[in-house]
Amino acid sequence: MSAPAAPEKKEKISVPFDYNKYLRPNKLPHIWCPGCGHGIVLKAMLRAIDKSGFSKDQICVVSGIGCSSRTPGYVDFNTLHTLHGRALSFATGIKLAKPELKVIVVTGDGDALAIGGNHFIHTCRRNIDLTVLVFTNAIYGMTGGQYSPTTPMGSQATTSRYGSIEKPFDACEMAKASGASFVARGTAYHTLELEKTIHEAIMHKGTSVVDIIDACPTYFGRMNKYKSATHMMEVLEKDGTVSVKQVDKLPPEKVQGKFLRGVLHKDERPEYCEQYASLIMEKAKAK
Amino acid sequence: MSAPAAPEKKEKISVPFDYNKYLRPNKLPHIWCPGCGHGIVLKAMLRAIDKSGFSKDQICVVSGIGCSSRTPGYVDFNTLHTLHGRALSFATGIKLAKPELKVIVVTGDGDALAIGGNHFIHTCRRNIDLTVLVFTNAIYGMTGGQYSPTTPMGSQATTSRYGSIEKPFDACEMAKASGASFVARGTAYHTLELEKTIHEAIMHKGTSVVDIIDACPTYFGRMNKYKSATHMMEVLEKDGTVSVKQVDKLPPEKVQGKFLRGVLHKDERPEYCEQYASLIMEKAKAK
Amino acid sequence: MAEAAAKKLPNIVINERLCKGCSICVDFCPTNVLEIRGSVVAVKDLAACTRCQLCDLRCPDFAIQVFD
Amino acid sequence: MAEAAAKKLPNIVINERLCKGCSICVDFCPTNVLEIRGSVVAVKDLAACTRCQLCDLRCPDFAIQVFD
Amino acid sequence: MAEKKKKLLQGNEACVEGALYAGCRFYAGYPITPSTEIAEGMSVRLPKLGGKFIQMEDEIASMAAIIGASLAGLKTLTATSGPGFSLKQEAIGYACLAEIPCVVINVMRGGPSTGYPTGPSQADIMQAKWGTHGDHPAISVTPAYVQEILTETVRAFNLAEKYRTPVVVLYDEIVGHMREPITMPAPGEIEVVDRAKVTCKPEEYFPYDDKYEVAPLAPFGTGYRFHVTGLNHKQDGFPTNDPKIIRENNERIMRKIENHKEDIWKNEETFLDDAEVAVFTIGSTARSARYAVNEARKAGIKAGLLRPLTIWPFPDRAVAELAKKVKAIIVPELNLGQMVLEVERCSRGATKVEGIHRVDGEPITPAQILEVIRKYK
Amino acid sequence: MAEKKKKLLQGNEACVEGALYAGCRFYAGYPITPSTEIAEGMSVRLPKLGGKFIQMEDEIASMAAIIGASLAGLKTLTATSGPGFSLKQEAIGYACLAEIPCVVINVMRGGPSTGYPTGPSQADIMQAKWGTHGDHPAISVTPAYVQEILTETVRAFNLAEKYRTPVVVLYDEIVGHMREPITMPAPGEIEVVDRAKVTCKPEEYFPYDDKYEVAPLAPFGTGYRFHVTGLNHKQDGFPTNDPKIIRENNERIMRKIENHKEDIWKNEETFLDDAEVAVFTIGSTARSARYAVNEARKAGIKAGLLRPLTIWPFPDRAVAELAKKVKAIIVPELNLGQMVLEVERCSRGATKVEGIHRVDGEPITPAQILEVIRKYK
Amino acid sequence: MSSRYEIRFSGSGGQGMILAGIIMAEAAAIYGDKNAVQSQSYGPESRGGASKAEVIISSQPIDYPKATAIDCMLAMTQEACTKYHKDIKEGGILLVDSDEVKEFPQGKFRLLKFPIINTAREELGKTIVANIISLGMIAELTGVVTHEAIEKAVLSRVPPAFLELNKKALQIGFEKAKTLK
Amino acid sequence: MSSRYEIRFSGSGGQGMILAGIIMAEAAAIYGDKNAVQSQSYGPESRGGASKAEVIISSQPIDYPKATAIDCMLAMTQEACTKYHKDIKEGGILLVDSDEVKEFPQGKFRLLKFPIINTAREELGKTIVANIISLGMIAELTGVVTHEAIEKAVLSRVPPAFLELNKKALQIGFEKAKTLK
Ligand SMILES: Cc1ncc(C[n+]2csc(CCOP(=O)(O)OP(=O)(O)O)c2C)c(N)n1
Ligand SMILES: Cc1ncc(C[n+]2csc(CCOP(=O)(O)OP(=O)(O)O)c2C)c(N)n1
Ligand code: SF4
Ligand code: SF4
Ligand code: SF4
Ligand code: SF4
Repeated sequence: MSAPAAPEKKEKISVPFDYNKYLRPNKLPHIWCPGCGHGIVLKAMLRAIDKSGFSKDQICVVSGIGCSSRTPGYVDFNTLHTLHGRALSFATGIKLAKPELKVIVVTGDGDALAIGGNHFIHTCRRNIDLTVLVFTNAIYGMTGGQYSPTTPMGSQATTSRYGSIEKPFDACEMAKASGASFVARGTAYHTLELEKTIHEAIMHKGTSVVDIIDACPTYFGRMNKYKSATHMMEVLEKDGTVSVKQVDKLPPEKVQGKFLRGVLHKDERPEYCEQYASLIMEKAKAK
Repeated sequence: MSAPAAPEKKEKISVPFDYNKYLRPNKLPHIWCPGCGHGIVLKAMLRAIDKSGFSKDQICVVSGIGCSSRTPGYVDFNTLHTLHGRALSFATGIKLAKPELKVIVVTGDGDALAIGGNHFIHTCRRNIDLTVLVFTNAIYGMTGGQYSPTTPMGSQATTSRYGSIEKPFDACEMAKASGASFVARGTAYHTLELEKTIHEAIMHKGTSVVDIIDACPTYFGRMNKYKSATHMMEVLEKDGTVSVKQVDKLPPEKVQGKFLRGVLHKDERPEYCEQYASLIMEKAKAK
Repeated sequence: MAEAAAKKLPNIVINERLCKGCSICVDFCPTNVLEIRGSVVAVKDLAACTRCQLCDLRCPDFAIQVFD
Repeated sequence: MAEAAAKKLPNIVINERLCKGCSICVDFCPTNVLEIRGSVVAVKDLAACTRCQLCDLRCPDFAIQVFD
Repeated sequence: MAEKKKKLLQGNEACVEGALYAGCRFYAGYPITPSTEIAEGMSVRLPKLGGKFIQMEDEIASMAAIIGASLAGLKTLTATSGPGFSLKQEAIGYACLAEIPCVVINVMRGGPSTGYPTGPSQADIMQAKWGTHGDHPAISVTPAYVQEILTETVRAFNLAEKYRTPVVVLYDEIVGHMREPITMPAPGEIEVVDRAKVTCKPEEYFPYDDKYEVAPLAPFGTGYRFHVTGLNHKQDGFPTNDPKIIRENNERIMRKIENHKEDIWKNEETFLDDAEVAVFTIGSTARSARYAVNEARKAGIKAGLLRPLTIWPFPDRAVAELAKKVKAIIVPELNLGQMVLEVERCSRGATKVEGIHRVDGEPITPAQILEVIRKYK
Repeated sequence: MAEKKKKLLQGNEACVEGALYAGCRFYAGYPITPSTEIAEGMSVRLPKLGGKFIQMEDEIASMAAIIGASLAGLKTLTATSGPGFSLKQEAIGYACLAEIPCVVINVMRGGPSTGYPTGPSQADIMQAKWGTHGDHPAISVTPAYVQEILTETVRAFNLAEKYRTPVVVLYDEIVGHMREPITMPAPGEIEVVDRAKVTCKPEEYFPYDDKYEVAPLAPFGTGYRFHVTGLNHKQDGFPTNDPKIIRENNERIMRKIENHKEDIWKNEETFLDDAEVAVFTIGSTARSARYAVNEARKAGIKAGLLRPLTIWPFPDRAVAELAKKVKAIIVPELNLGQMVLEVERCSRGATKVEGIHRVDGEPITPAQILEVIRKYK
Repeated sequence: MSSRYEIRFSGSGGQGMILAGIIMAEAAAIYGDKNAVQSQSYGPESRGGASKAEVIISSQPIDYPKATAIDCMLAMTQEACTKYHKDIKEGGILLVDSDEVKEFPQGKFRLLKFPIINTAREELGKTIVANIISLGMIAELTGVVTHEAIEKAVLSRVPPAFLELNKKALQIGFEKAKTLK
Repeated sequence: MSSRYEIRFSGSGGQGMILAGIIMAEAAAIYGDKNAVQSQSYGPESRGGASKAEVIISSQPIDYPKATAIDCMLAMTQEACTKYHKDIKEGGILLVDSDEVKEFPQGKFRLLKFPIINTAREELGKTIVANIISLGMIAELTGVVTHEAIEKAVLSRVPPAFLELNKKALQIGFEKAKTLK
């Protein structure tokens, strides 16, 4: 019934880091394309988990369907690769059934925000203790490069050959409006900062969402004339974002059109499983 | 292809109003319970439509499933009663196929925000020209009183006998965060104001959302110890809301915990069907 | 003008087939014109009617209208 | 201390089985230590390595690590 | 107050009792007529027993949540009706392939589409077998009496746990909403099957260990870290493109049911020994049929009733045998012809098969059935 | 440049050509392997023709959008594969009951669940008939050649418009992804059916006018203001609880297909005249079968092939007749036994029915089929 | 079929017809030694408009749960009376509230008229217990359940504060029914 | 079966094997007078790793679209060669890139080795056209399509700016193949 005990905090230099501790043997190379950002994010996630001090048995990693959603197959936890868009619903079942598990959801922008958008907002609303890592590459990678709900307007994709006309979602805005109690953004480029942000998300009690900008060089990159994965990281992740810590110090023209990085929202409202235990189960038993 | 021509604006006193002009013959009495707010909202909608000057043939009213979603059956337009939660998707198909229709979606808080939540946010994101009227009675009326995503915390419903522990959505916040270009709130109690708000929503080009607080005396009322429909209207609609126009003049304690009424957000970003015509069809033909 | 209007009594049209007796019009009428009789609404004090139209506006059932 | 470190060269461990030759480490290495040879990464100038770890941190494929 | 042993319960209330008796401790659902009483009952009862109830945002999420909760070790339930059952299909397929036990109640109402929400129907029978894409195992049980809803719900959980597969309980609105006195079973009175315990060491654990026809399923968080996917997978749970393994696994999940039909089947046979005409049906229609068969016997007609309590896997053998013995098999059903197709198939032309179909929201009456029975006297 | 008459096209590309030829002017979809090329093709081609393409947030929304757009008067299409087909089921049922024409392509991949996304399969055949709850009409066409994907897609639109009902085009990944030279039909070369025009006055218009078996459907916004619902309804489109009307309407939507099976059926018969053993199959498997049957004939075996291009309504009469003539009907299919059940049913014990089943992501080879044919020579 | 006794309670939405049906079934099957099955009309009907509940009582197992030949029917409104009286069998009973039902259906059944609601109002000050009065009347008229059984069944279904009120209502029912016999 | 001619192009993800297959099929069926069917391996295979495309050419209608007995196979990598050579029929041709393939499979087929990629690099400065060189070689070696047909097919599939380059690549293929005959 009780939530995972807050593990002891150990400070250590995170690299070089022994990833093998958390990787399943003989599963690499992963299926991701050369230069795909998903691998960079995965590494930050593993370092953050290590820092959190949870044991491998305490952690459950759940995903939907997509390139990003292949993550659980590589990592040595309780892992579940579910259906496209439904990762959060499966995860909600696991968490509510066994609140002592630390459940981390790995999902793509398509998985979380297209087909899975409803589960995303309802998860945030309930504030159930799930850590949701959205790998936002602005495209459907797995199916070969169709536009996603985060594809910037005007961009090319296999289904927007004349340029996308749809305004992209801001996953952080959505998470906040729907009630998530921890909302942050990171990028694959800012990998140490990302590690810290994910760690903070894991340690938070309640729904924590981290929107992670990373690159799909194979589809988004090629179709939108980026020269390389590096080029994408520089343009979209380095130059396309600004840290919340710096935003006040910068002139407006340096901020305009950029995504904010860092912890964007945090409040301490009651977590769902705890509420269930204290408000529902207690009352029910009393009756 | 072109959007509905902005009809001539006629100013007139709205009551007594000849509802029969827009009601289908011999369909009344409607199925709603005594005191149900849905009928009050329907009347405001008809007056607003009348004011808009659109002809009955130009208007299409689409709904999902629920008590509120029975609205289309009573009104003499092109009307479509669809599936639970999917009204906006059907409406999107109609609108994009025939942009000259003025499409109004009538939906309940369950229909729009529970099962239909994803279509709700994606509709707003696209900013397609639909007017979305959400009849928010904080309960699933049609199925007999289960809690909905707008049920206030602590409230009773047939599936929250120990009090709801879920934070309710604010439909307006969700609409804004996801990109709707017109967001407003009204109540059945403030019926003339509501008529004006709906009228403004209809005249807006782009996705316009009006969250309308009304009362389900049969389920929400009975289970939460309201004495009557009138009592609910007074507590929830009159005392439970504050007009945006007054909010700045009121001391904080008079605003706290209350819903804002009136137009809460408006911007003039490009509408989806127009973008499709100008950016996609033009480009495609040129190629 | 007020006097002229006062002379001509308003015409409160009630559709008993549609009225569900919810009492909303009765409760919100500022001058206590209406009452529930049996299971439907009825006019109790026509002279008191100010033609404010609140009964019509808040009736959910298209059951009451006030004409000059 | 800088000198002492300079003496002992770092140990850049490359897993050629895992390297997909995306060139991210090459591009981000501030001191131009690495290069792509054939289809995988290789060390071009070990002495220039500052142990900044950027290659490891940004490599998506668990293919490169820098040890003292 | 002394505990009353007999209670007047609604079908849907009996379902709640059955689920709790079977040890169900997790319910996720989305309300829909005529199944809502199950959700309402579970929301009140579960927390008293330390269990969890959650109302999800839709039926898809509900189905996903009960699969997740089952992986966490609980016995799990969802209940719905036609439109919701259609929405759950994708995730039901997931539970089939990933072999996650869970129970789905479908209280059948008039379809197709929104149809006739408060009208009874038996028109989701074929869907219970074929509703999700791809080949998959299907078990469905079909109670007809309120008491039986309780016992069959228990049996559904038992089958789910034993065969690591979703089990569907199908009954129509009439049975779901009517009230009958039922006797509450004492603890231990009805068999309750729990899923097989894992005994091996974590290093040796395979979630789809091919040593077994049905491998034990370790709950998440108990030291057995493994992988579950809806992709075709190997015995260790990881995805594969190896044709041999794909075939073997796809065939095994069918075989684990096929090979144990004897255990899963349950037929009630009334007057079949010497029957010359037989009725084959389920649910409320079987109640009418039993009434009609009794009347027929009174009138000297050798009528009998084959009432399957397991409709999937289809009782092919029982029907084939019956077909050889009787002049006709009459198949009344609240649909336009579903079970009758299976009865035709299994009869292989050995007898006349005649359906009685009704889709107007009204029950098939004993008189309707009797009339057809008389044709074959 | 002179117009090339022959083009090498992928199956999915031919589907796009067929849809456009048939006059499809609206596509809504959600990408899924192995159907994505259809969406991609439509997104490029439609706007050039004044049509609309929209990528929706999921398959449910896509299905709903094409129904809406059809009501606005356009011919509409969506394309998907297994998991998406499962999700569309509820809305497909809506289109059946509300009688809204539209076409759904299902490029079948390995199931159940996520299964084997890039592997071919024919395991959604039964789902195409039984996937949604409630009794409902089903039409599915099953092309096997790239050229045929074009022509059958046109036929699917024709049937949809003629019978005011959703039509499913089912083909497997092999046919969807392979390339063959096809001849582009000239305008007018293939029949294109448009929905019946409404001729009466608006006051006299009933969207389900019982004067007709299939009433004309007026597009929204053309002066015929009417009501459409997924509830059981009267001829004027408004909901009803009247058992007589409910029954009549539910039966009519089945009857409008049942009574016109002759028009909807399409079978290709190869060497059936004197055949002693017959193969019954569809899609890529039918290609293997044709190859095998040719080989068998060369070897002096009297083999034949019955290849339905309409699998639903099931070609019951053709199978029943065939069963009386041959020693065996062999049913190869990329699944664990679906069409074979229908063939068994329709044969009524008159012949031996043997399935060949394969679910490993590989095609059934001519050699496999030939081997079984030889058993019956 | 003779061991089968069929009762139909009909009226409008809020009149407690379904509760009456449940109590009657419990009286027969829980507090009596019979079998009973209770069912009801759902649907838009249950929201305002005519509503009905049926109870089948038998000493045998009960298969078919719907009324086929009604032994006793209660009608609390005109609409319900008109809509539902058709299945009353020859020699059966139709008990109507005489203030509500003015058009009497024809048929070979015994028509009994009594101002049930008014009695509840006049004698107990609460129209809400009209359904309990009618239960008492039907128990008395038909004898299908004993007075003890129906009393136990009623009392087990009402909140403690209303025990006396309901007991009285039942008694009134017994008494008044005698006058109709 | 003799009227059936089966060709398999195999290599790794980015080497243009599928395009080669398409061009070969178009040469046969659009610019020649034969029938042709082209198919390919999808799936994770198509993302890196070995990839293949198959073309069946025949003067008859083609039913079975997959290779059963390969007349000619091209292998541009060792992995592809090892994985896919098994279906080559007796007397068939296996053409390998001699810089890439070092372990030669055994079988009753003609093994032809040529440094295709290197030729593309050395003679045209672009390894990207190695697939076009191989098309020229196969056309020349097998005679299953004419030089004109394969040239038309190639030119219809490449952007105008690269017409000359591809024409040259094809010529080189024709020439080099003659040396192997
Ligand atoms: C129900 C369903 N619809 C569609 C698909 C096809 N599909 C698989 S992954 C995917 C999108 C992946 O995009 P995203 O989640 O952004 O992840 P990425 O691959 O870009 O990492 C889609 C549409 C599916 N598997 N299931
Ligand atoms: C797929 C599906 N799930 C569930 C239902 C049952 N259902 C009908 S209406 C409704 C909720 C209605 O609530 P709301 O939209 O708030 O409207 P209200 O009745 O309160 O006006 C539900 C759950 C359904 N019809 N279809
Ligand atoms: S397709 Fe894109 S997202 Fe997927 S693995 Fe390749 S680069 Fe990454
Ligand atoms: S149940 Fe509630 S929402 Fe529905 S009609 Fe009655 S009062 Fe209105
Ligand atoms: S508000 Fe309308 S329905 Fe209610 S009592 Fe007044 S007239 Fe009747
Ligand atoms: S550690 Fe830094 S300096 Fe050294 S090789 Fe890596 S990136 Fe270059």
